[in-house]
Amino acid sequence: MVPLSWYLIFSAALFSIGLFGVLSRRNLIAILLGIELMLNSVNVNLAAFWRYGDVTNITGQVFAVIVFAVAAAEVSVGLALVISVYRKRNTVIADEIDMLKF
Amino acid sequence: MSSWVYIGLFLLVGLIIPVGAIVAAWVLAPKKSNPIKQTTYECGIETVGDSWVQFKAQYYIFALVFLIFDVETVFLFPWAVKLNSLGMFAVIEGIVFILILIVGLVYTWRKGMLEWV
Amino acid sequence: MDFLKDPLKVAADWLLGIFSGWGMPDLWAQVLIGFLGIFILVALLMVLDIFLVWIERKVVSRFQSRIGPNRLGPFGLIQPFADIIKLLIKEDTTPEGADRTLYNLAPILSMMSVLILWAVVPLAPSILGVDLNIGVLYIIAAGAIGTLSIIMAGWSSNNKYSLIGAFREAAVMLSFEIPMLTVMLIPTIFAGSMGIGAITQAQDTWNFFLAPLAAVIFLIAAIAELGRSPFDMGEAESELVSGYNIEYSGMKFGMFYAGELLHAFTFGGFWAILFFGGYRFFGLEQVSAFLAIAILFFKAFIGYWIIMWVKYTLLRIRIDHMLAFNWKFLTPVAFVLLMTTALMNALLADASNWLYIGGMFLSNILVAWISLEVARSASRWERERVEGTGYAARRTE
Amino acid sequence: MTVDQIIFLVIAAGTLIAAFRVVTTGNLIHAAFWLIAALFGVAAIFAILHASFLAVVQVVVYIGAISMLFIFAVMLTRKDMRDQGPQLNRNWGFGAFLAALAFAGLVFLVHGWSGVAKTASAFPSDFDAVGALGNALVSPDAYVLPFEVASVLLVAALIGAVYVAYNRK
Amino acid sequence: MSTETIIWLIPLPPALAFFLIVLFTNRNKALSHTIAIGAALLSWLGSMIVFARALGVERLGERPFTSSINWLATGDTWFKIGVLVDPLTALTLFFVAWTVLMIFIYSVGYHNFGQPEGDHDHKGLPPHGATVEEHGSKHVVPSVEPMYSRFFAFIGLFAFGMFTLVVSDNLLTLFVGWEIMGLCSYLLIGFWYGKKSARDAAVKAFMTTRIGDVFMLLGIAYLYSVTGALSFREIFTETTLHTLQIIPSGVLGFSTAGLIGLLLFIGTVGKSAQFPLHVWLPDAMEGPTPVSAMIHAATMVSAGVYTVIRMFPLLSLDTQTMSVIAFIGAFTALFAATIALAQNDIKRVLAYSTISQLGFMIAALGIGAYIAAVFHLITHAFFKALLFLGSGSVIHGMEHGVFHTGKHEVDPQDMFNMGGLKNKMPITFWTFLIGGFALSGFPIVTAGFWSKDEILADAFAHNLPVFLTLAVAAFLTAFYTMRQITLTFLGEPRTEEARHAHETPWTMTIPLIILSVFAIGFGWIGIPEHFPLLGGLVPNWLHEFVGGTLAEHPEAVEFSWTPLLTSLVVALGGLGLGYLFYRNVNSPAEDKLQLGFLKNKYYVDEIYNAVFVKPAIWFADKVVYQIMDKGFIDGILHLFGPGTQGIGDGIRNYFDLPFINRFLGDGSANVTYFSGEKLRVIQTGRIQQYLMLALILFLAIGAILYFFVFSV
Repeated sequence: MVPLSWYLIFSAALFSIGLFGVLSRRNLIAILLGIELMLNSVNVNLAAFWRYGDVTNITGQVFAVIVFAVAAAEVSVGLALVISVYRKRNTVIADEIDMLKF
Repeated sequence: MSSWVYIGLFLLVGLIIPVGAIVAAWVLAPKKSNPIKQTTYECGIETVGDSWVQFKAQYYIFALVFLIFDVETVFLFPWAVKLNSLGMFAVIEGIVFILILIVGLVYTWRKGMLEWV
Repeated sequence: MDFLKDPLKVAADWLLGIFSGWGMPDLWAQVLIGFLGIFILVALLMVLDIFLVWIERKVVSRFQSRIGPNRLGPFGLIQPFADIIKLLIKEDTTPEGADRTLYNLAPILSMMSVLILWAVVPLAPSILGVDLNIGVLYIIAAGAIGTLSIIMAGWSSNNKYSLIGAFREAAVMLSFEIPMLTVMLIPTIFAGSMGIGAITQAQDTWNFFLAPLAAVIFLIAAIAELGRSPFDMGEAESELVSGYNIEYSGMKFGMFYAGELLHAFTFGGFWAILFFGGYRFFGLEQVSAFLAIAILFFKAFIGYWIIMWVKYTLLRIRIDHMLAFNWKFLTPVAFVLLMTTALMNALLADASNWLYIGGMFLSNILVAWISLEVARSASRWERERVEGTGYAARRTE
Repeated sequence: MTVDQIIFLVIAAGTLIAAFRVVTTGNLIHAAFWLIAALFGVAAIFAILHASFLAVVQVVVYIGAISMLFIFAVMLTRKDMRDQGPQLNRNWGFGAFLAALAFAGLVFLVHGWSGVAKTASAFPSDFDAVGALGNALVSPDAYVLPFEVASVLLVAALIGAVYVAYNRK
Repeated sequence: MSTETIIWLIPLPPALAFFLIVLFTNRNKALSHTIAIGAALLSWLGSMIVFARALGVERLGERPFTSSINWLATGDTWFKIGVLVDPLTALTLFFVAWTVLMIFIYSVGYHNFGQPEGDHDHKGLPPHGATVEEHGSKHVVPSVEPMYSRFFAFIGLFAFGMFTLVVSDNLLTLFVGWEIMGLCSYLLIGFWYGKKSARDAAVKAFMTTRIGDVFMLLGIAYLYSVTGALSFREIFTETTLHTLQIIPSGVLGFSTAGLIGLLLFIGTVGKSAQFPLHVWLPDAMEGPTPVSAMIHAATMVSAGVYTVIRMFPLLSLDTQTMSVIAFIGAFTALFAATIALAQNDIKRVLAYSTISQLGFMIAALGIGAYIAAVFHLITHAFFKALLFLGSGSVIHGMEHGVFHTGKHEVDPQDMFNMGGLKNKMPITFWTFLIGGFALSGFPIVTAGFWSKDEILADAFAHNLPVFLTLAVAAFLTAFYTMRQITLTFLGEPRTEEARHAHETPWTMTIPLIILSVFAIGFGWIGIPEHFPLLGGLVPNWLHEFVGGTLAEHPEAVEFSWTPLLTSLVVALGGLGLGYLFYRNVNSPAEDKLQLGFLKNKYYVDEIYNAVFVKPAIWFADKVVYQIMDKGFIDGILHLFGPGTQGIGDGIRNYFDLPFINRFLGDGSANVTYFSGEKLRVIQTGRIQQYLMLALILFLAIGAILYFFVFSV
């Protein structure tokens, strides 16, 4: 039997790799890829807690399914914004999109 | 033993057989390559420019609509499984769920965003 | 007699006995047996695939008033084997600038996506395959890998035609997955389970009689999913030459080709399983597992024949028409049908069996008729608007 | 070490390597394909956890739809994929430090948590996870509201994203 | 359908209407208003059914209609949301449904539906009128509002917020409805966003009410942290209330109940425009004339009072809080009434009168007169709605005159431009007169008399200073109301425009007539039993019905002649004096009450500007922007950036340039400018760096909490 802590450490590692991607990639799409990894690590946690808790209590899976919906919404809007930005400014490099400072 | 082990085995076999076939061909087939053979096939005409051309936004929009409805059906499958035992209330809930999404479809349709050209 | 009834169990027990005799741990023996069984099944499928090539060629010839392969062996039966030898010894070129890893991975994934579908196919009452309780979604998941392989092939070939072909194909496959998923919910509702085995077993009445419209929509979506004519956007010989597999040759092309044929046959099988009772035929399936398999394959061949019939009869549709047909007609109809079915299912829950079947059948016919009428008047409106005649033109002036 | 532990470690290692390639590889399309590999690994983890539904949904939604969306989006923003400039920004070293710190913190929390010693319980004989999920999603005293709100969220995302991405001439 | 189902469904149609209009029918004006009015009608129907069924239940207060569902999983328990209809809710639903429906219908006429599109109308500006040719001559007619559909979408959303607030059984959904209305208020005040005054007013209203909302949210959070519940039925149990009463809060000697009550009350002060957060309401008159004004008079501001009434069991636990409430209410009543005396804008007079009347209700609650407050809330909603719609009708008629003469500089809202409208607009006049008399408390026949009399009677019995203040305020109310009526309707027309004013279409007059019926008739449900002659003819139904909401049935106040005579004298005296004073006044110069400090609303706006706004701008500019943003945050980001150009430039800007430049004798201004300019370009706007900073802080706070706070 795989111990619960392995799952948690695995998901922590996945989360940290995603976090690194979000913090360090220049390309906006790559940043979104990192976010996907982070969301997945959350789902791993939810599924693991479901399996190692009371399996008849399905809450963990419900949450995971809702995370799927949130991820879908997030990625669709995020990529749409990237495409829109690309169309207006002809770049998807995060550093070059710095209108926030004005 | 979990039935997923069999799925795993299936994946394995499903990989082995095509790989085996391709490796067999690789072993048997002659290898006399030259630059002309390796050019990109474009009906005999020299390729101009980069192959990885930019695509139109419409592809993205269809993929987007697909994604949303895909996730929706994911929600609907557990609903459908339990439909017989849950009665009228669950049916109404599902219908409301679908109707809300159809509103989105109708909106994109009415705004002319489902047109290919 | 047991062997006829349940050959798998007999064979497995026999092998288990042998392996245990060799002193192998029980777990390992079971895994090994599973592996062997799967390997044999997949190998048989590949043989079937070879004959599918022959069938396809024969059938298309008859449709086109030709004879087809007739030289090698009786009725040209040896022809496909000759094809294989040719594919094996043909030189395999890789275009320059190709993304080699993905280029080689794509045909493998394409074949794999078809083969793993058979994991969940219930061949006989005693051979339910892997009876996952989420079988219906598993079909879609395998289809996702197929789409992926096409994108991979198109992208890695470094060729404009293949890239455009792959993206069009992907757009079509994605789009038609929605009505397909939606109508797959309908057998799920009837069976109360997503397991393919459970769906087969629940069909005391074939689902076709409960949901004829769903069966039709499933077939249309399946043809689009297969990328066969009239939805063969990915290949589109006349404009994209051969689409996503343009740069492939030799066995790699063979994988795409064989994968497509087996895919078509497999979907014929799923059509039979979801809507025509799978291996069930008036209790005959209980006699022998072999008979059940024969029944399933017979039904699958009928489905496959219809897919071929459509392919060689209809012309390719333009991509904008195809997508418009999906999003503006098929998807809404599928959703309306799903809602109607769910509602009727709840309303007729306590009704007698015949009333239930009749109500379901009639509601399907009604939905089909109304949606066709709506589509007809909408297209008339559109035509009159374009041509400048009739009420629509006067209204928009 | 038992067999399933070895299987888990192999899958986890593969997933993490794929995830690492996602955030480091230069070619965005490759990053997207590596993401698919990582997501497939996560699906396998779900399968090990006996969460069949999540495993299949992971493949259907993430590999079938979300990664397609990514690939399409990359194709729509072509210029930068050929742009082989640095793929990491100037602060990447600090980003890596922070990510490592976050990982250390999470591991520390896991280490200090008493519940980590829990073991998985056996499934009840007639347990149907998908059915239970269906019950939970539509029962009035459970998650019916999130269920309906999810559809509203999806519609909002659909309308918003299509509106933003649509190219008005 | 069961009553509970209907209650759940009441708020829904307007919300659906909002989405339908915004998403689909934006182009089609007729369809938009049909959907909106249809939705309002459905809600109205639902409310009436619920109200009728509520009447049929004996002792509804003890057995209200309730229904709740699980909403949020909080660990193993669920946070529930639900609906509740007790007598208070039933009555509130009644008047809200009526007034909302009336606004919807009225808006059709007010926004000139059916008129042609304007010649130069722009979105975001009031319509300027359209030129049409008729009988061979060109003339200008009112043109239809360019953003007609949007208006109906907004008021649909508004109605959703109001209904949600009224039917909710817990503070959280109440707060959700409250905030939705805040948003709609902002959108509607700034509806004509092309006008700077409208934009400013919208921002002002939003920011001012936000101050109250923050405190209210704090109160809700505090309440939840103490009791673990937000549902009214759970909070108002004896044990919970007792717990709240005995635990001291540690702030100024308030009990927990008192402090929570006070925080919630501050929310009401913002929403119901009580002193000192009243400043937004008069400015809110920048919205489309009668409608948004009417929202800010009859329904939305009532929501604030409704909340206080709803929380009365909690508030009444602490006498200190009650005194604060009574003081603020009474003071506002008098304060606003005096300002109203000197206003010339027909809508501003009503705006201040609204503030004043809301003060009456708050004061009544503060002295414990629960039923009187509810009574006045309802009657006020009806007659104030009537007055506002009437004033809108007057303005509309005046605009007609302006179009006729073509002199656009004439202000159609200035009462000194009117006069003699009685004959031009008879329906408007009579209904306005009824509303005005109800507001003044004209004896016996009007609803306002009964409710105001009850407040005065209660005040007399419990708190004499409040009684005196309110009496003076009531006198002033009658006085300025009569001033308004006299200036607007009586006498001779003072301008050409007034001479050509016109009665408004039926969509506007029908609501006026319906509301005037309520403005008269609604008082009869609450005639005190010991009232001379009339008492006992009609049983005091309201007292029985509303009183049932509270656990302890409040005792009716013993009858006394003093408050009755007072209210008779102040009402009749005010009206009479108002008529006598303004009978012959024709211009602002002749008006002796145009005192500087009244005209300028006691300079409250100016004081706020000097005390809050200017320092805030200074702080934002000098401290936050210059030091925090540029110096501190950028500095941190700067330091962490790996040693590249960033650090090099930073060192150059922070050390080299200042030192060397100063050393060389360059001006320090030059240095500041140059370094600021450099910093601005190099180091902001990178979203990932902000994220890093957020993460650093998160990790730091997490570590501190883990090691120092929770480990103890």
